[in-house]
Amino acid sequence: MHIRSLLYFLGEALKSIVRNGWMSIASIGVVSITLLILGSFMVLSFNVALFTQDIKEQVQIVLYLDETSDQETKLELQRMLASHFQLEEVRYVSKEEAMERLKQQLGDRAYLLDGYNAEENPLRDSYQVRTKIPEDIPIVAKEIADYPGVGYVDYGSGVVEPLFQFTGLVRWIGLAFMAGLAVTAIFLIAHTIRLTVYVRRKEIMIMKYVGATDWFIRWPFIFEGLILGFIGAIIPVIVIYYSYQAAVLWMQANIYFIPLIPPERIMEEIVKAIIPLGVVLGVLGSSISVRRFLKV
Amino acid sequence: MHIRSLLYFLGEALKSIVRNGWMSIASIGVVSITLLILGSFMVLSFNVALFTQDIKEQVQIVLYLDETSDQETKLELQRMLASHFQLEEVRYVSKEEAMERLKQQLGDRAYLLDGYNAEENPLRDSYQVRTKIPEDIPIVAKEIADYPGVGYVDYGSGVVEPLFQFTGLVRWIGLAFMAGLAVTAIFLIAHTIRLTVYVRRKEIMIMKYVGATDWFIRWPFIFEGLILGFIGAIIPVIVIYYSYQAAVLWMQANIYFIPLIPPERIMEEIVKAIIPLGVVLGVLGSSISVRRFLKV
Amino acid sequence: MIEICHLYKQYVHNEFYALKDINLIIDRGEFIFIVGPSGAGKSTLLKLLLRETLPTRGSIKIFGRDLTQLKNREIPFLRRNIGMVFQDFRLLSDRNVFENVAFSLRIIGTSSREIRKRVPLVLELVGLKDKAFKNPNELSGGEQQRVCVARAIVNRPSVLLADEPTGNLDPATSMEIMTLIQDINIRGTTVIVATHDKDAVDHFQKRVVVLENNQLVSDQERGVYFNAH
Amino acid sequence: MIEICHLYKQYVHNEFYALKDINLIIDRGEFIFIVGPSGAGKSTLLKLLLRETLPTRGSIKIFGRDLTQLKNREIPFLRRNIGMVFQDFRLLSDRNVFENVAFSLRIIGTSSREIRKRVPLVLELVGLKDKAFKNPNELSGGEQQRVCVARAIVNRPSVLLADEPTGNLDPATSMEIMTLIQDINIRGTTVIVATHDKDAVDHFQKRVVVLENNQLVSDQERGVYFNAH
Ligand SMILES: Nc1ncnc2c1ncn2[C@@H]1O[C@H](COP(=O)(O)OP(=O)(O)OP(=O)(O)O)[C@@H](O)[C@H]1O
Ligand SMILES: Nc1ncnc2c1ncn2[C@@H]1O[C@H](COP(=O)(O)OP(=O)(O)OP(=O)(O)O)[C@@H](O)[C@H]1O
Ligand SMILES: [Mg+2]
Ligand SMILES: [Mg+2]
Repeated sequence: MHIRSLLYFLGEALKSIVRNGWMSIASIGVVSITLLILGSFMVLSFNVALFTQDIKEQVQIVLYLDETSDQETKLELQRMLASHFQLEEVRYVSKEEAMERLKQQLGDRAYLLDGYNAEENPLRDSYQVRTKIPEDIPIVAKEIADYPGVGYVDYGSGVVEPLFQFTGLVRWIGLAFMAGLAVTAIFLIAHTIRLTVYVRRKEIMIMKYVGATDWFIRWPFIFEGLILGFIGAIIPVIVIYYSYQAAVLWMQANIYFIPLIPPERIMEEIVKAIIPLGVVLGVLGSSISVRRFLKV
Repeated sequence: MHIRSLLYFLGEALKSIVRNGWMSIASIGVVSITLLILGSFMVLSFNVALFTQDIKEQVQIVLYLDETSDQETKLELQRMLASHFQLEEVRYVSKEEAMERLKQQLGDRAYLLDGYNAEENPLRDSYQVRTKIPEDIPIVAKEIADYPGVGYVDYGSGVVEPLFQFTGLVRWIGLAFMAGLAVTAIFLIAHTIRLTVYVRRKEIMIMKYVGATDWFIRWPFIFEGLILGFIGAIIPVIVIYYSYQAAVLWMQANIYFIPLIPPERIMEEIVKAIIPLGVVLGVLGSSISVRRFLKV
Repeated sequence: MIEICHLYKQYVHNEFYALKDINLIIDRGEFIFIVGPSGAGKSTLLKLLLRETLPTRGSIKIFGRDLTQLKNREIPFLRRNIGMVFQDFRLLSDRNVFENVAFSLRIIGTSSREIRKRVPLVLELVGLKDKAFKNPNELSGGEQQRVCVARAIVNRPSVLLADEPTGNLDPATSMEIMTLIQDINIRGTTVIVATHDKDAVDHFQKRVVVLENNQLVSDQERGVYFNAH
Repeated sequence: MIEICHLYKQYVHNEFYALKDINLIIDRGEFIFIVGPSGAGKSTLLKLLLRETLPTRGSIKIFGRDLTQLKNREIPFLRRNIGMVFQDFRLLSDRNVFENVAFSLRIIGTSSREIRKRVPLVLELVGLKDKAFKNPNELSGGEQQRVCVARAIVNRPSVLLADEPTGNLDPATSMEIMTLIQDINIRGTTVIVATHDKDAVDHFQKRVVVLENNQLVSDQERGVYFNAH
């Protein structure tokens, strides 16, 4: 394309946007609103994912040592655990530490355990084991139960499985909603741009009748779609950025225990998804729509 | 309106819907899709509300009795609790029962408490108290702590407050999303119908030029909006009904511990919200849009 | 019937007047040709009579009502008494020829039976009986113009305004249409025709009003086209 | 230049032919009037030459190319060599008169400087110099028609097709526009004018092709309108 034509097409696109007044604003509005919904849902969804991840990571395996095994076996067990590729963290908890924790757990009823002391501690030494992927816990637990020197293994079976199912479900609902919203955004934006092109079908046909090539007609529409899509994508990104920042500040001040993805990191994801979606949809929407009226 | 005119207007509306082909389908599509998003979110939101309600209702106050108080005071306390208007349930837990529960709680470490028996039980008798509105717990707890014969009161303070804040937040996010979606639906539907009317602005003006009254022109558009809005609202209701039913069945089979609102009850809410919204928006959208072009 | 008094019309954004100081009285049952070069203001005059636009200054009365005083909701009832053949046709492109013509009757609540009787008659008059169920954009230019004539006369208005009703017609068909309009005039309708059709103007020997440079320059009983210049 | 051989055209949904067995050869530089009653097929013939529609049967050649064989992407280049005055004007209502005329130049990549030079010249020729920055719907019928003529001639096409170029013009302006078209013809452009303008046909004494009942019934050098019937 000549630089002269490029400027002409760009100029035509801008003129057309201005000329169409409320229709342009409405197109931008539709793009913005659909992408705003999509974006907000992405933010929500990412944070829920982080939250469920957080919960899942608190699940761990407790591996009680067989008191009767010798030092050799204990070292062997430690080596085996350390080299297990699925494990993230292996922490040794002596029975003294375990007693201490249990007392903490009982809170003001800790006096119930006052009868026990360093010599007489019926608890066992144990390892607290965390896997890299929380979902691996049930399998890994079964595996390490057969290691030498292991008394028995506890990972809250019967509770962990439904928990994982639940967090999985949450993720699926989030993904389904996001996919649904993306499809909706695509449909709505394409439809709006199609209607605005439809309004101008007569102009397009006239251009063809006086000898304009398809591309000559198409370029201004492509630029117009690009500009509308870009503006329509920028707006929700800005809105989301500021409102999410405000939300994070408020949450940190009030509900401290919920983990939140920092605005900067989440914005990267949002920008990467929303801006190209808006631009691509604007361009595709308008050029595909124009095509229908070029056949004369 | 004469029955003859009514039939004519209805006929015109139907003809127009057929004549506009893809534009009618697209309008119905936009109405359906926006209401589908809104509806799905309502379903999700209601269920989340139920779930958080469920969690909140598990929060309770444990009121330990003062061992030293006499029988008289104990009865007085029981009477006062029974007549407290904010309380939903008051359950007496003897120290024997409490010991039994604690053992259960410790699971395979219950042997630690084997030293205690019926005669020697250091635990205290208590009341488990549930309030009608879970959010009242902190206040009620403070109040009943001063009742006669009360040793001390425990309701997990420091955990309960953030929990309530969190569930409150979830509800607010849900409401905000729903309001946002409703506004979006209104905007998108009105905008789409406006565009389809805009496409026919020339026809509207011509009608005025040959002497049609505003209402003569408007009625077919109103009926058209009504029909499009109604069809566009029926579709998401049906889609939501069947997919929610399927979702409930699947959930009950797989993740049994999540409470779900039965399809019939939730559909009532959905139908009451979605159908009128579609119809009203269709009618308003088209009649307001026509107005712009009647001024000639 | 029609009284136009010191009428001025200036369109927005225009520095000149489309009509300047027009005075014209037209009696019931008259037949008037309005002639003049392109851009002289003929269509503007007809548009003012249909209350499509308002005058900038001066008064314009029709049926004894001053159009500048007319309320918005009265406009449709004015227009129903005026049949108008538009220079740019203004046919409803979303319905066929029959429905376009029938529309004038539907808005005044004519029964379907009556419509099915009268519309074919009128279409026959303009020579379009066999095109009744075509869409306007499937017609030739002249055919569209005749549909427009049919629509204007089907509800027997008391005034017929025709803006270039034969611009797209061959001389023979033109003469037929003009004769048809004359017939309608003879039955009592006041007729105002803006036209460039020299032959028709010369042939019918009616009153001729000449606009030039947006002013009324001549008004003759039994005028002819060339005299006007 | 143009060779039409046993050409038939039937529009979809129509039971009759809009053109039946047309044979016509037109040489480079000729000036032809096509006349005939409304609905005879004049516009259809011009539409076929512009490849706006395809013939049902027969062949139609222009610039040595058979239009029925033309690929879609070649159509614009055909149309750039043909200036067309449409019966229904077809002006771009979203841009002003200047841009409407300039459009014919823009699509062939003419520089802005050249456009600013040529467009006012052409607008002057058709007498619309002072309406250059008006929107088409702010113009009278005749003015719109002249814009259409201006657009058709501004890029000096080798063929000029004019469908009723004076239908909305008064006799004086008509004659000016027809003379303008003749001038263009004298400079080498082949001209085909479909018209009902008896005066022009009679005055210019050019070749006259008569369509009647959708058939070619007469083809005379130096013909006149009435002879044709
Ligand atoms: N909507 C409008 N806005 C601005 N100017 C207009 C408008 N309509 C007409 N004009 C201008 O007013 C003048 C008179 O226009 P009008 O249509 O009355 O002419 P006319 O006599 O009907 O001409 P023709 O014979 O070409 O149809 C013209 O110069 C025209 O450009
Ligand atoms: N797009 C179309 N679809 C169907 N029929 C059409 C179409 N265009 C024209 N016709 C029909 O074909 C016939 C010839 O039409 P055409 O436009 O060629 O006539 P014309 O000679 O230009 O008439 P006029 O002088 O009235 O403009 C007419 O009977 C018309 O109804
Ligand atoms: Mg006019
Ligand atoms: Mg024609």
